[in-house]
Amino acid sequence: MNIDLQAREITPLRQTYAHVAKYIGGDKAASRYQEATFGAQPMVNFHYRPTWDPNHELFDAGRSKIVLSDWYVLKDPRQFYYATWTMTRARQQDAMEANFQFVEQRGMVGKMPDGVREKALTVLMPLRHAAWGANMNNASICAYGYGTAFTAPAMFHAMDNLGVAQYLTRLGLTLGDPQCLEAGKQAWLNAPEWQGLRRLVEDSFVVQDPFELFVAQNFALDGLLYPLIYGGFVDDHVALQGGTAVAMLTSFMPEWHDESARWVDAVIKAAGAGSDANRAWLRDWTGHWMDRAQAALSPIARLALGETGETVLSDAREQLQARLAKTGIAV
Amino acid sequence: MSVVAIAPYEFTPRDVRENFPAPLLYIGWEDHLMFCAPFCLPLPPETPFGALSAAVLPGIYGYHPDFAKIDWAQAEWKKNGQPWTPDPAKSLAENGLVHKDAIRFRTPGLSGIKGSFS
Amino acid sequence: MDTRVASKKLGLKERYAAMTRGLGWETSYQPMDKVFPYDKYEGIKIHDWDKWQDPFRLTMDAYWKYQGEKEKKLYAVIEAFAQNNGQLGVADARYVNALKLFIQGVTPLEYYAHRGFAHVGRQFTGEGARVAAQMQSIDELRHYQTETHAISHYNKYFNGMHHSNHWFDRVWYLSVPKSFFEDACTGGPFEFLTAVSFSFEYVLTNLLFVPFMSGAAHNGDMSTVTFGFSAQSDESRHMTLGIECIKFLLEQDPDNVPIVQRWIDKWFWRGYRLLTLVAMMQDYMLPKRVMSWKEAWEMYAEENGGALFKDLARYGIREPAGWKQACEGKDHISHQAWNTFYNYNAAAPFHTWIPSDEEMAWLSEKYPTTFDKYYRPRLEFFREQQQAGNRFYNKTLPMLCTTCQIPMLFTEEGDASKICYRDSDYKAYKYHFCSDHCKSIFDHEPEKYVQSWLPVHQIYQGHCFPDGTDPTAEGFDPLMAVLKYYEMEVGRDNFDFEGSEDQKNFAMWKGEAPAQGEQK
Amino acid sequence: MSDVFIAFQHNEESRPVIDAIVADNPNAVLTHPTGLVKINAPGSLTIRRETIEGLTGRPYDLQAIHVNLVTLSGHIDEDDDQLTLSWKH
Repeated sequence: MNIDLQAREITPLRQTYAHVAKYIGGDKAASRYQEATFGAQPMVNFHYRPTWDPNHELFDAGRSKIVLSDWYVLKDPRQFYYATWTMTRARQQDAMEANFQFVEQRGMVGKMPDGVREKALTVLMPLRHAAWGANMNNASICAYGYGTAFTAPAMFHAMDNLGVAQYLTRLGLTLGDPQCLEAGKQAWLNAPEWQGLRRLVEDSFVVQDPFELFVAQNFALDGLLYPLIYGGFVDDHVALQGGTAVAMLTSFMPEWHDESARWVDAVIKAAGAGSDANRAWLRDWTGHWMDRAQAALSPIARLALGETGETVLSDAREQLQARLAKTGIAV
Repeated sequence: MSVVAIAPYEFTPRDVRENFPAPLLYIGWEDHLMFCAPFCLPLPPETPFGALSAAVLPGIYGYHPDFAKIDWAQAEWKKNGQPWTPDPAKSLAENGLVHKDAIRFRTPGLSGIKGSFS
Repeated sequence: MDTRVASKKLGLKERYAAMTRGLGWETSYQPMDKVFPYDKYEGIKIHDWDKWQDPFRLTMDAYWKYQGEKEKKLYAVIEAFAQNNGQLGVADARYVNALKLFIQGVTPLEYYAHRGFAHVGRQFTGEGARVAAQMQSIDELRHYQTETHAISHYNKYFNGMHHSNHWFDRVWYLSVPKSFFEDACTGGPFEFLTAVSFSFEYVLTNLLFVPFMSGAAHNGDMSTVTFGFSAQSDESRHMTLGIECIKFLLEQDPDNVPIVQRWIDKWFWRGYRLLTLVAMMQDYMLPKRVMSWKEAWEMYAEENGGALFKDLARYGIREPAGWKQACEGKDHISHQAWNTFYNYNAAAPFHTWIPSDEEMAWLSEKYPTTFDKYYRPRLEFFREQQQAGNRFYNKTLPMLCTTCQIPMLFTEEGDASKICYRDSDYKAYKYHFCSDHCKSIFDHEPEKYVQSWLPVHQIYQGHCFPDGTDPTAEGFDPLMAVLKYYEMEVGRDNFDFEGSEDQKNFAMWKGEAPAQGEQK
Repeated sequence: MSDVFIAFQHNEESRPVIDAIVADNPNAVLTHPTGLVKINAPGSLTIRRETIEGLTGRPYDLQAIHVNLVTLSGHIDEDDDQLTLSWKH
């Protein structure tokens, strides 16, 4: 049969690109993730120094204190490349869309006790800005980090952060009116409870080391904020008081956090495995930024959950310590 | 004019003389664009200018049927765009050539494959 | 279906504003100048970021939805193409060389754009501009990845693609696209946007993608057509960002006008020079021709660019300084570039060839005033020599333009018999250029271009040999050492198409080869 | 006055959009470069949601044109109901 003939004659000369083969142990069939990621970033023979940063090359591993002989060890366990990322998010968006429709068609907002609705807006609306800060920081990590394995998922993460900020915005417009967005912004700018968090976020904006920024934003701050807000506050508190709608309209967030935490932990683990010095930096950074994040979130925990807030936050800290322990970074 | 940068922006040029085993000389043959561009060659400064036509150029331009027909006494030279009369007996340096000078020559009467400047 | 049921109270513009610029705030615990340190030093004056007009107001939910749809379609085609050995459907194995050029020289630029837009997507003080830039960053990553995936199948069966990224950082002609994009990425954020979004995406990108993709369609390459058009659908958003950003800069302050004009002059010319590679691809590398470079230039640059610059005249912007020279060059550059690669094909990982009689007739028809006069005779001479077993391989390194890094192959405006030489003196050294415009780009920013990693000079400095090479050793062959540094497979990736492994394999797969295939 | 233009992939999904453009813009000129449908119009060109919906009998989100859009020229003005390309000279 014709097919036999073709199968015999049309033999591939090679399986994948050499710049991919180099990272997967030779010329063998490579996954889409591997081809999309490995060896993508230009590495040598840069022409001009950036006019915005003449002390570094355009792509320069020296922007971080983390030292790795191979930056492609920082793999994403989710194996996201653009197509899998965007199709995964499109599916989640379908579910969110269905939730928004369900909430609106059943008039679920109207059935919510006013106090619960207001409390939800009070706590969640200022967090639009925290998510926006996370977006800026992950854009930074992508821009100034080294190696596509590390930088590409950071850009996905930045867009996810923007998605979160926009879902919160939609939630605000569903639960309230455009003024509630402004009220949330005013609280973010002026209300005493939010100032610790805002200060932390603004301080993170000027962190120069992309890896430290990764630890501060994605591990320490979001590692506490998401369990506290979407676990402790929305699921265990608001939802139980008649605010199921709020849980539905934020269902993306805890799901996304659990998913992306696997990436965050894997990156920290792989970087730590590189050297004692890396582990020392990671120990310093995680310790410092977890302490700061916990302190900054403490008044927000109280605002959201009253007396039990502090306990929920401590639990979140304990869980985060446990995540850290698994990465091999002993504190 | 000067580059606009956020901080001092001054680097040693990547192509300073010391980085090369010999100064670079660019050489072009006018009206023979079958050779797509002028050449770049590191040539010791003590090389006699006459050695170009005798020893260097045959290796790089000899493929062209016009090359064998060149009357070097008739060749018209330019250095960095200006008409120029080199002394074949003197060295490149004595002829005033320094790192990254560009010279070209025209060979009157020879205008490439079928007169197409190729 | 409708992703906007939730908020009927707000129109698209207001809703989008709440979803983007409404998210930002004036920082006070850290000074704004420290949070956004990079968008002032270029001298661009922005008084009111709120005047930024968002191009195509896509929020993330809609973005995911539409992009997810596009990806699903695209990967279905890529998969089917691989399963059905779609590579056998291309018109002729010569066509594949266009793809080699694409994966070597264009795909890495998508990557640079991805990182560059991440940078400006972090750095602009205005939130609207930031979101637009970030979305483009992620789109560009998409393009890098989909192109890599689509061409991966070709890489399995043809030479000249397997080391594309390694080559991009090293091989002589690839320093042209590499230096182009690094120039943009190392400029300030506003220059980057003017360079990439406006000058390249808006003014020139149609010349890259549309002919390439129509060419792919004509030559039976459905995989490339699909990724090309799919990428191009993002491109329309990017082009819109380009024009919105220019209008914004020009409307913000009259002092911005001369700065922007200089950037337009610079980046139009840089982009035009880069497109020389596309011109050559279009006129010489497509076995089935679509339109000539000249026709594409007239349709997409002259007509469209003409309208654009007429429109921008109200701000005091004129057409780019090199516009006339670029229009004059349409009759020449593809032929001059092909000759260059024919010359240096020993050191280039794709194949060249002499066009057939039929193809030369097409070139004569498309270039009636120049092809027969200047370019046909050398091609016919080369063909005679090749048939006599004396194929020309130029083994002496060429002089490069310091700015665009292309060998000095371009001729004087109005005189195709004379190479155009220009030079400048800067701090004790001379620098050479292919044109007035490359010279003027250097003269404005000499501190930048003295850093150029010029491949020819780097080879002579001994930086392009494998580690441990001793250039003083007996019998040292510099060309072979350079090809080793490139990690090219000599005899497979390079040299003439005639006699190449690609040619033999393709004929064998198509069942057109003599019986050697059976011995495998 | 210069032309604006917009081009779509030549496929089934683009068809109602193109038909709507032709219906709403009497000066529009269609060409078919390989794989594409390109529409030129002097000065300006408008795409209306309502016209598309009239042709398909289904609700249409104008942002869905992104899926098949290939290129365009001119300034864009867009809201929920229409998208206009124009030159200002």
